[in-house]
Amino acid sequence: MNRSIYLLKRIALALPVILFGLTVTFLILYRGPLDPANAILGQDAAPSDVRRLRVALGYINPDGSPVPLWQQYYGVMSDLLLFDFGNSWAVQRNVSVASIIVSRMPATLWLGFWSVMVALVVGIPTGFFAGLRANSLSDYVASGGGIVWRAMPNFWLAVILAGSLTAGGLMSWYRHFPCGPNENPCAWRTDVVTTPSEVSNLFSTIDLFTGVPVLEMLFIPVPNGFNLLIAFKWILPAALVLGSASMGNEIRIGRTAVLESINSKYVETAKAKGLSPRRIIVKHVGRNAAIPLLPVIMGEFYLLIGGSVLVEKVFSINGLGNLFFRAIIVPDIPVVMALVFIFVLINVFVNITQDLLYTVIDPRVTLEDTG
Amino acid sequence: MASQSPPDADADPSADGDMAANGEEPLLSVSNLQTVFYTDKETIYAVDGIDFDVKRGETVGIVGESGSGKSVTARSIMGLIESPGKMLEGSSIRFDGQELTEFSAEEYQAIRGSGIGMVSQDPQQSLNPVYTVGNQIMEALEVNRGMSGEPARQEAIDLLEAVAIPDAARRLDEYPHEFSGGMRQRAVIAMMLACDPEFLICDEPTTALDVTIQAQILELLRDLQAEHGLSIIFITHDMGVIAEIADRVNVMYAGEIVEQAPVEELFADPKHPYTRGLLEAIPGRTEQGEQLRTIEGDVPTPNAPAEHCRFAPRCPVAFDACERIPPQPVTVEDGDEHTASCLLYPEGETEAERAEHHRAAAGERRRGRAESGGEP
Amino acid sequence: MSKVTERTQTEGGRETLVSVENLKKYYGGEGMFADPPVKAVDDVSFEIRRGETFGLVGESGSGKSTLGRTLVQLERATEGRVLFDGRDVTTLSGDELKQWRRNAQMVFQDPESSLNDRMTIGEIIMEPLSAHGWKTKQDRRERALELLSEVGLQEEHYYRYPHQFSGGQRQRIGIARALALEPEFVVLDEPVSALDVSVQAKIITLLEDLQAEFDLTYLFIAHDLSVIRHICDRVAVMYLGKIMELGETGELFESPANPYTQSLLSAIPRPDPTADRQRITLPGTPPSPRDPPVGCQFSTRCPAKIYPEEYDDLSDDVWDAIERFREVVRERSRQELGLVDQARLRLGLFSKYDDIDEAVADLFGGLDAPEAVTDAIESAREQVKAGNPDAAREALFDEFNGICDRERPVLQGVSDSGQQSYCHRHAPEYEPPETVLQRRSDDE
Amino acid sequence: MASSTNTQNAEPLRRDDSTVLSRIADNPWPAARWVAVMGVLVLLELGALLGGFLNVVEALLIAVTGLAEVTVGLVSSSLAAGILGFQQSAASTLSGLRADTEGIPTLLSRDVIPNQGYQPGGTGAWEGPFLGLEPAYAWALRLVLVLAYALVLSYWLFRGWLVFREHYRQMEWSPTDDVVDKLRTHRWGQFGIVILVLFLTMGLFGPAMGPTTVEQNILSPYTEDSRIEYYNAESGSVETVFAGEANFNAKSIGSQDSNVGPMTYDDYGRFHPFGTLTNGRDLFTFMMGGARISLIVTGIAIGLGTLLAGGLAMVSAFYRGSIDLGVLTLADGIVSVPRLLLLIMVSAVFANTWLGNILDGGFLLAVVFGLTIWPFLWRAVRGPALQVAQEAWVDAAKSFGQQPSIIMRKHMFPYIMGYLLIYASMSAGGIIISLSALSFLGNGLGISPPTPAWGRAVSLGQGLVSGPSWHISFIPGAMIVLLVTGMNAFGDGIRDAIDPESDTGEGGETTAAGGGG
Repeated sequence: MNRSIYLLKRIALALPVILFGLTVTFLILYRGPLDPANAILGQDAAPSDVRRLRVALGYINPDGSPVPLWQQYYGVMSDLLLFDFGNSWAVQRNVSVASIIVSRMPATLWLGFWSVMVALVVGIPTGFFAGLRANSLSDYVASGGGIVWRAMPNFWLAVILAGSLTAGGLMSWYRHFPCGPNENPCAWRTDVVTTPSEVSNLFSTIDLFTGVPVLEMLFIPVPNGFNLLIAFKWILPAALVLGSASMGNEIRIGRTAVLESINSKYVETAKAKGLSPRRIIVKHVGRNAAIPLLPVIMGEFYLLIGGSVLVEKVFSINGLGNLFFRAIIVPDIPVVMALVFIFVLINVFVNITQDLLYTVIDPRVTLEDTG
Repeated sequence: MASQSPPDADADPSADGDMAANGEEPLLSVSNLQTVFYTDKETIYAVDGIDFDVKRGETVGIVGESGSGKSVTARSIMGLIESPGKMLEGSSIRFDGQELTEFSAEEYQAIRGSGIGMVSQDPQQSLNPVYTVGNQIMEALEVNRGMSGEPARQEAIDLLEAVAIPDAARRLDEYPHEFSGGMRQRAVIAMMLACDPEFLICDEPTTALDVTIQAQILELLRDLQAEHGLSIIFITHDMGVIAEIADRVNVMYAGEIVEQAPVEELFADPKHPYTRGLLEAIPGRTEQGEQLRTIEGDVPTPNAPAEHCRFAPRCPVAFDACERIPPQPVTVEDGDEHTASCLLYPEGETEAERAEHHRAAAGERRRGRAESGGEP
Repeated sequence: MSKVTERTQTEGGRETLVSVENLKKYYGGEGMFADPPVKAVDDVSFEIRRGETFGLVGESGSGKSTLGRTLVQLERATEGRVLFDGRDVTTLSGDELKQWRRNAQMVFQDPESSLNDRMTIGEIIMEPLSAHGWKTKQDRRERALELLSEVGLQEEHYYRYPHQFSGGQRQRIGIARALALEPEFVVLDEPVSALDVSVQAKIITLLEDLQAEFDLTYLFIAHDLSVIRHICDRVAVMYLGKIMELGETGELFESPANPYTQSLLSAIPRPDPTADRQRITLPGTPPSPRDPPVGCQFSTRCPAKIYPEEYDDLSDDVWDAIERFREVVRERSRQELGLVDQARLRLGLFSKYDDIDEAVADLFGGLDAPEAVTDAIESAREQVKAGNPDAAREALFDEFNGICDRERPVLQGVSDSGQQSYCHRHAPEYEPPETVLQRRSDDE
Repeated sequence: MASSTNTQNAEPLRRDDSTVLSRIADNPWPAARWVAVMGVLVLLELGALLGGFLNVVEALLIAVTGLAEVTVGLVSSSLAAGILGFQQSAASTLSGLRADTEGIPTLLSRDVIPNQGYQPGGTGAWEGPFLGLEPAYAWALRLVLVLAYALVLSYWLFRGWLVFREHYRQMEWSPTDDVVDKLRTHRWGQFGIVILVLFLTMGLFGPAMGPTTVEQNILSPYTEDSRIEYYNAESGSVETVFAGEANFNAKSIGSQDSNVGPMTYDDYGRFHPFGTLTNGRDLFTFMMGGARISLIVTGIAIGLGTLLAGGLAMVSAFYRGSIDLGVLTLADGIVSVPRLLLLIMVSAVFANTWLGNILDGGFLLAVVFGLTIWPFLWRAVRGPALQVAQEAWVDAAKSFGQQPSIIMRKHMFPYIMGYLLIYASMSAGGIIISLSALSFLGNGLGISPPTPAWGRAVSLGQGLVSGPSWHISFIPGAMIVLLVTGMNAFGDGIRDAIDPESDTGEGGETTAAGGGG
C-alpha cells in the first residue's frame, strides 16, 4: 500500500477516536451533576446573576428554557474542531483559552522534553547493559533498580525529592549549584507560582500572549546559554520524577529485548561469519532490540500528560497539568475541554507517529499490518 | 586414510605426520567429541564420543532422526556451544592441523567464516531481518576479506549471481523478508561464500524447502563444491538427500555414530540394524501396497554415559549382551571404510567372542578418556 | 497399482463420495485500497470415490491445504460447489452444517498444536462427542477408551495430558479425535510431515489399518511424493491453486504426462546413490498467487513451454535467459516506490532502475541471441530504466507470447484409465511434453 | 478389539467418573488430616475471618448493585433509587451481621492481646497491656502472631491443593503442576506472593494489627467508647481522655517539640509504630485502614477490567475483521483521554453526589478504573488471543462443529488467563498508584476524608520531608512502593512459570504498570 494512502486511512481511523474521547468528556462535563454557575458565583449569589451567567455559558436560552443537550454538544464540538476554544470562565475570567494555554505551554514542553531525555539517556543504556550481562550481579542491581524505580509513585517521589532539596534537606546543595548560596538567579525555587522568566525567555522569539496558533509552539527557538542552564537546573528534579516510570520500563524492556536478540539465530549466523562480539552487539543486537522499545518510548508521552498534573503541582510548575487541575476544581469547562482536546490530539498524533516509525525501523512491518 | 577403529585413532601422533606427507591428512578430524548439556533435572549427553574425518573436497553426510545429536555436532565444531552446554575434556576437533578445542575466543572468531562456514536449517531466522541482504553479505566481505565500498558491492553482486539469484543488483538492496524461502537460503550460502571458507557445515539446509527448490540448492552446493574445492559436512534426516549429496555417511543415533560408510555401500549393504530399519521405513522404496517396516519405540534421551547399546530396546535382533556392553565401531567390510557399532560384528565370530571384543574396546576407550580427564 | 485393482475387484465399481465442482477460494482483495486477492484455489474440479485414498500433492503455496480445509467447510468457498453424497455442502449453515460435519473430519499437520494441551486425552477425544450430544456421558467415556486402543494407545493414557506424549503418539490422539464421530470422510492434512521417518511409517500403517476397518475415505494432503505414492489410490498434483495432473497413483508416477509432474518427480531425492537419472531442475520461483500468469500457471517455469513460431530456432539457453529476464521485469513491476522515489522519478533524478543493466549483462552475457531478441530486450531495458517496468512487462509479453502465455489450458484426459493433465501440449498440433523433455535432457 | 486384552487394567477407568467425594471415601486419611488442621485454624480466628468475609461480600454487593444503579439510572431514575434502597438495606444488614461476628471470640484479637494501657506511677509494670508487657511489645506480639497466622493459613490452603494432587486427582501430572513447581523455585515470584498475602492480611485483619482502631482513633475519637486511660505525670494520677484530645497533643508537624516519630510513645502512653500524622492520628492505624479501601477499589477495578478485556480479546481474536477493528477503535478512544485526567474529571464532577459517596468515593473510582484499564489489558492479551485462535486445536474444534462460546471458554480462555493474570497484577500496581495520587491531590478527589487513604498521608506530610516529621510522607509512599513491587514480582513469577520465553515487549505492561501517577 502506498504510504500516503496509508496515512490518509490512518487519519480517517483516528477521527472516531478523537470524537469518542471528546464525547465522553463532554458527557461527563455537561451531563454530569456539575453546576458551574453556582460554583463560580458561590451558593448565595443572586438568582438573577446566576441566570444571566447560565445564559452566557450557554446552558439556557435567554427566555429561560434549557438549551437542548445536542445543541450544546454541536456548539462545543464544532468550536473545538475549528480550534476556537472560547474564553475562560473562571481561571482567568474572559481571557481567551488559547492564550492561557499558550502561556502555560513552554513550561510543560520543557518539562516533557527533559523527562523524555532523562528516561532515554539513563533507561535504555542501563537496560542494554543489564541484558548483555544477564544474570550477573550488575544485572540484578540494574534490573532490580529498574523495578523499584518503576514502582515509585510520581507524586511521592516528587514530594520526597522536593523535600530533600529544600533548606535542611539531604540535597539542599542543589539549590546553590552552580553559583553559590547567595546568587539569586541560580537559586532553585519550589515556591514560584509563575514560570521563571528564564524559562519564558527560552522561547522569547515567539510572542506568547497574542494567541498564536498552538502548533506554532512546536517550532522551538534556539535558547541562549545561561538561561538554558538555569532553566535546566530548574526543571531537572521534576523531569527526573516524571521520567521515572518510563525509565524503569525502558530498563526492563531494553534488557529483555537484548536478551532475546542475543539468543537469536541471526546472531549465531553472524558469529559463524566470524564477526567480533563488539560488532555483533552494536550492529546486529542493537537495532533489533530497539524495535520493542519503540512503544515504550512512545508510551512516555501518555505517562507524561497524566503525570504532569501531579509533578507540576508538587514542584509548583505553572504548566498545562497544573492548569488542568485548577480548571477542573473551579470548574472552568472551556479550559478543561480545550486541554482534553489538545491531549487527545497529541495522543493520536503520537500513535500515528509510532506506526509510521515502526515501518521505518522494522522493515518487516508493512503498512497493512498496522492498520 | 580416514578409516580407523576410533579408540586408538589418535594414539600414534607420528602417524599424522606421515599422512600429511602423503597429502592425505583429513581437513577436519573429530575424535571422541563429547558435548553435554546440564539441565535442572539431568545431564544430557547430546553428543557422546563420536569420531569422524572429513577429507579435502569431499562431502560427509551426517544422518539421524531428531534428538540424535547431529546439530549439536555442527555447533560444537563451530565453537557455538554455550552454557548450559559444555564440550568435555578429551574432545578433539582438529582442523587443518590446529586443535580447535584449545582455541581462545578470539582465535575461534578468526577461524569462523574464513575457515569454517555454516548454513543452518532456517534461512528465515539466520538473516538479520533489519538489514538488507547486501549489507549482510558485504559485512562478511569486509570482515573476512577486507573488502569495502564499490568493489565489495560488485563482489556481492557476483556472489548472488553465483548462487543463481536473478537481478542480483536489485536484490542486494532488499530485506530478507522480501526473499522467498529458497532465495533466502541461497543468500545465506552466498554470505558464507563471501567469507571464502575451506569448509562448510550445512545443517539441514533444505529441510524447510520444497522439493523443486531443494533440488536447486543441492545442485548449487555440488557446483560450488567443484568450483571452490569446498569440504562439506551435510546434516540431514532425509536418507534421499544423503544419497544424492554425500560421499561418505555417518549415521547418528542418540548421540553416537552407529555406522560409517561410503554412501554406495551404506545403501547397498547397511550393517547396523538401526540403519536397516531407517531405510526400510522410507515409503516408496518398498512396493506400493506393501506394509512399511517400522521401528518400535522412541529415540531415548541419552542422559547417562552409555553402558549398553542405546538402540537395544528397539532392536529386532538384540540379545542379552546388548544390555550390558556399549558397542564400539568395528570394521565390517574390506577396505575398512565401513564401520558399525554393533555387537553383531565382527562377523564370523561367536557371540561370546564378539561381546568380549566390544567389552575390551570399550574398556580401552574409557581408559583413554580417564587419562585425558574426559570422564565426568 | 496392486492395491487399487484389488479393491476394485472386491468391491466392484466405486461410487463418488465427494465431488468438487469449479471450486475457488480467494483471500482478501476486498475494500478500496486492498491488493488483488490471493487466489489460493483457482477453479478446481475433481471427484473422490468412496473408500479410496485420494492424494493431493504440491509445494508450499500450491493451495492444497486450503483446498482440504474448504472441503470440510473450515473455509467458506468463494465460488463453486462441493457435493457430498450428491448434496452441496457449501450452502449449509447452522444445525444442518453441524449435522453434516459429523461426516467429514480432519487430522492436522502439527502434532504440537493440534491438541489443546490443557485438556486430558480423554477430554480431547470425547469433545466431538459432547459437542454433538452423543449418547450419555458414560457411553462417551467408553467410546473414548475404545478409540484409544483403536489407535494403538493404552487406556491408562486417558488421564494424561498431550505434553506427556511424543509427536507420533499425539498424532494418534488427533486421529482418534477425528474418528470419534464415525465419519465417512477424513481430510489428512500433512499428517506425517512433522514426524521422523521411523514414526512416520507407523502412522501411515495405522491410517491404512483404520481405513480398512472402518471403510474410510481419505483425502491425503502431502508434499512428500514418496508418502503419497505409498498410500494413495489416486492423486492430484497442484501448482499455484490449480490441479496440474490427476490420475491413478501407479500410472501417474510411472508415466507422468504433465511437465510439472515430471519435474516434481525428478526432483525427489531417491534413497539410492547409484540411481542415475535425468533431473529436470526447475528454474526460478513460483510467481505470486496475487499476480498469477495470464496463461498456464506453470508457464513461467515450464521446461516444455510452447514458444511462438517465429522464434522456432532459438536455443533453450536463450529462451531460459528470456524467461528469467521476464521474471526480473515482472518482479520490478510489482515493486512499489516510496513517495521520495516517485518524486525523484518525476524530476528525472531517479536511478534505482539503472541496475537493470547488470541483470541483462548477467543473463545474456555469454549468449548468442538473434537480433530480434536483443532488440526486444534492449527496448524493455530502456523502458525499465525510464521507470516504466509495467510497460516493459507488456512489451515483453507481446513479443514473446506463445499459447502457454496467452491461454489457460484445460484439464484433459490423457489415458484410458482417467489420467488427466493440464497442458497445452496434449493438443494434437503440438509435440507431447515427454518428447520435448527427453530432447532437452539429451541435449545437456 | 484390543480392549478385551486389557479389561483388567481398564476396569477402574471403565467405571463412571468417580467423584472426588468417592475418591476421598476410598482413602480418607490425607483429607481428614488436612481438614482437621484447617478446622483448628479457622476456629482460632472465626470471628475475624467471618468479618473479613462479610467485608468482601459487602464490597461485591455494592459493586454489583452500584453498576446496576448506574445502568438502570440511564433509563429510569426511580428504579435506580429502588436499587439504591435495596443496596443500603442490604449493606446495613451486612454491617449488623458483621457487628455480630465481632462477638464471636477470636484468639488474635485486641481483647485477648490488648496493648493499650498505662504505668501506674509513671514507671514499672504496665496496667492494661497483655501480661503487663510494654505496649510496644504487646502490639508487636499481636502483629507478629496475626501475620504468622495469615502466612500459615495461606500455606495450608496451598497444602490442600497438594493433598488433592497427591491423593485424589486422577491425573498424575497436569500442566498446572509445572507452573506451580516453577513458582516454588522462583524466589522473586514468591516474594511477590508473600507481599500480596501481607497486604491482604492488612485488609482483612487490619483492625487487629494496628495499635489502635480506625473507629477510635480516626472516625469517632470523641465518643465515650473512645476514651483512653493514661497516667498524668503532673497530677500523678490515672486519668481518662478522649482519643481526639490526646491526638491533638500528639501532632507531628515538623518541629522538634511537636513530633511523634516512628517507634515512639506519645504523652498518653500510646505506642506509634509509624509515628503520628499532622493531626496526631496514628499513622500505622491509618495505613491499615487505607489498605482496606485501596484493596477493595483495586479489586473491583481489576475484576471489571479483566472481565471486559478477556471477553473482548477472545471475541475479537475469534471473529477478527470488523469486530476486531471496532473493539480497537473503542479501546483507542478510551485510551485517548489520559486516564488520570479522566479520573480527576470524573472525581471532581461527581464529588458530593450519591454516586460519589458509595464506598467513600471508591466505588466510582473503581468503575472508572475498570472502564479505562481494559484497553491496556486487552491490547496486552490480544496478541496471545490471536495466537491461540490460530492454533490447530481451535480449527479442530470448529471442524466438528463446536459452538464458538465453548471454543472460547475451553480452548482459548485457559491460555489467555495466564496472561490476564500477569498483566492484571501489573496493572493493579498502576491502579494503586493512581488511586493514591488522587487522594494526594485532595480537593474532593480520591477517597473522601476522614476514611484513611495512603495518598492523603503523603499529602499531609508534604513539606515536612526534610524535618523530623519525615515519616508522614515517607512511610506511606514506601508502603506503596513495596506493594507495587510485590505485585510486579507476582506478575513476573507467573510469567516465568507459564511461559519462560515470552517477551515483555508489548505496550500493555508499560502503560499499565506506570499508571501515570
